[in-house]
Amino acid sequence: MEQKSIKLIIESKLENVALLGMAINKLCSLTPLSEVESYQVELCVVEAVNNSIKHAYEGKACNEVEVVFTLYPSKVVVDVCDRGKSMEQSIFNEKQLSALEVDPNDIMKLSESGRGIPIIKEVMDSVVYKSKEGKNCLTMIKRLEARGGKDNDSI
Amino acid sequence: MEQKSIKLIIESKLENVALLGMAINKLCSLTPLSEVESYQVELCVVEAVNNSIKHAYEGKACNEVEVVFTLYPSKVVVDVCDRGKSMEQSIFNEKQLSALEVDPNDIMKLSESGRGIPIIKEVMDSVVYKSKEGKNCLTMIKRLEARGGKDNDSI
Amino acid sequence: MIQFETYEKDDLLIVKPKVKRLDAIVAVSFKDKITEFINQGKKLILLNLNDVNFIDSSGLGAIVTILKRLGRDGKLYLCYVSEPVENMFKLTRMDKIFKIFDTEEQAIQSVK
Amino acid sequence: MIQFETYEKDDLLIVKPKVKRLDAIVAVSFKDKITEFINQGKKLILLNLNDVNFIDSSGLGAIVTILKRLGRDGKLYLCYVSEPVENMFKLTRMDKIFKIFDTEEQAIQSVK
Ligand SMILES: Nc1ncnc2c1ncn2[C@@H]1O[C@H](COP(=O)(O)OP(=O)(O)O)[C@@H](O)[C@H]1O
Ligand SMILES: Nc1ncnc2c1ncn2[C@@H]1O[C@H](COP(=O)(O)OP(=O)(O)O)[C@@H](O)[C@H]1O
Repeated sequence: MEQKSIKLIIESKLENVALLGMAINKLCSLTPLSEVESYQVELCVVEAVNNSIKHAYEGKACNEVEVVFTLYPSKVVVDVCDRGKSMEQSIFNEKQLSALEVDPNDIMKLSESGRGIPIIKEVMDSVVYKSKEGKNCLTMIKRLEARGGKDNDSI
Repeated sequence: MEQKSIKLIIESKLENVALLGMAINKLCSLTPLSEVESYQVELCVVEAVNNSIKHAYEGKACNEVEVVFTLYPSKVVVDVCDRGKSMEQSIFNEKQLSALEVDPNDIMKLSESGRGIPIIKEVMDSVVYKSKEGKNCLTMIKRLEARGGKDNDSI
Repeated sequence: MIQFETYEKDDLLIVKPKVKRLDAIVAVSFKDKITEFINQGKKLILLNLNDVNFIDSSGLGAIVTILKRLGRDGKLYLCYVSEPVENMFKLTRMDKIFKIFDTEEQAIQSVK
Repeated sequence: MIQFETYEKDDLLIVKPKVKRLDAIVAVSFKDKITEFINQGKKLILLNLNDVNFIDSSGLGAIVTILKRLGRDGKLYLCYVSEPVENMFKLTRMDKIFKIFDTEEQAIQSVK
């Protein structure tokens, strides 16, 4: 099977994010992913796009967020790209799954934000952030076969 | 309500058309359109995109077909654009709903093609084709309110 | 390209395309494959569209081609037509042309 | 912005957000509105998530804010949590934090 690909572009407004999320969710129905897994992929894309709008573009409209969804026989690759302020690689690296841990006995310590990147790292099999020539891309890979373990495969 | 908009781009290969169609179908679930009506909108987009690939780009890959889906409170507007050979306005105008009529008593006369544009004209409330500076756009409007009659409203 | 399930019941050839979308990408191989059956002498064909949930004008055109290749002494029947596909047949007036049955059994009974 | 259905049952305030997506676009008005209820003295809140089929980290963050504003003598319950939303709570370990009931009735019974 050849790869199939579609690019989705929105203006950097939160109003448009649901359109992207729903389109991505539906595209996942072309894969063997389950309904909950498709929701998880949608969630990761929404988190990444929200981050581009809130952090890279600091909430300003009139900029573009670009999402490329590519379907291979054994994986789905989603790139979320912006041309705003890039994220420091150290922030990206520091955000580990441990950020999702909670202490049920001390709810006052629960964090009210900061779960976006950890969620993406938890759901996806590989996540890479790169900035080049003013374009920042978060590349997320979800494997469709041999999905037992996580790995750090490059694309 | 503000308008919401998303742009979807594929390379001019028939393999990618289903991705576009499914995304458009799902986006229609944000509107009051019924399931069958959403399917009809998907169908029109698929017909228009197939035409861009087959006719405007003469089946050649490596070109882009761009679809913009915009949701207003009272209508959905979908633009399908290419930068290939433009369609003569007379061909577009000649393709009337009558092309869909059939004679059940003479199946040998049934046409094997030529239903794309007539279907679009039948389903949509307004259809306009324009070429400008090398970019060809088919603009289709489906009304969401007062959908009793067809009209020729401009956008 | 396109996969089929086929089986025969007396003179009737039942063909079930294993695709969700009967569209431009499969239309040609779809009509070529069924033309082979016609060339082998099949005259009665039942298309089981159970798996198909989308059809565009290319897919419809392929069915029309098959209908015409079957000619005047052949017959084409359809069954398990989903709501969107049925709606597409109505849009294109094909509901006046194709004989559509709810189920495979009903088609088989009526052809007997 | 965000619409709610609310009603009280003894000391329990039942709040049903009328949105399909509890996401970044509604998160602020969502927590502001419920904070108003808390400021009015409500201590027991049941969130009926029946209409919600998607929640992102902003929506989740808003619920955490509400939980913290309720403080140690308040309580937050959830009910009618759809499968994807429940999965999101698991991903973020919130299933260990929120008390989730299947139905509104069960929540009401248990709070009595
Ligand atoms: N696309 C981005 N561009 C710039 N900075 C980002 C981007 N995504 C994330 N960041 C930075 O990383 C931090 C953590 O992001 P995240 O885990 O999604 O949580 P949150 O967005 O809730 O803060 C953000 O607060 C921001 O400083
Ligand atoms: N996007 C387009 N660019 C150029 N020519 C087009 C385009 N769309 C349609 N046409 C012309 O109009 C004709 C009718 O199109 P249509 O009604 O979709 O039927 P079909 O594609 O089956 O021929 C085509 O055969 C082609 O000559």
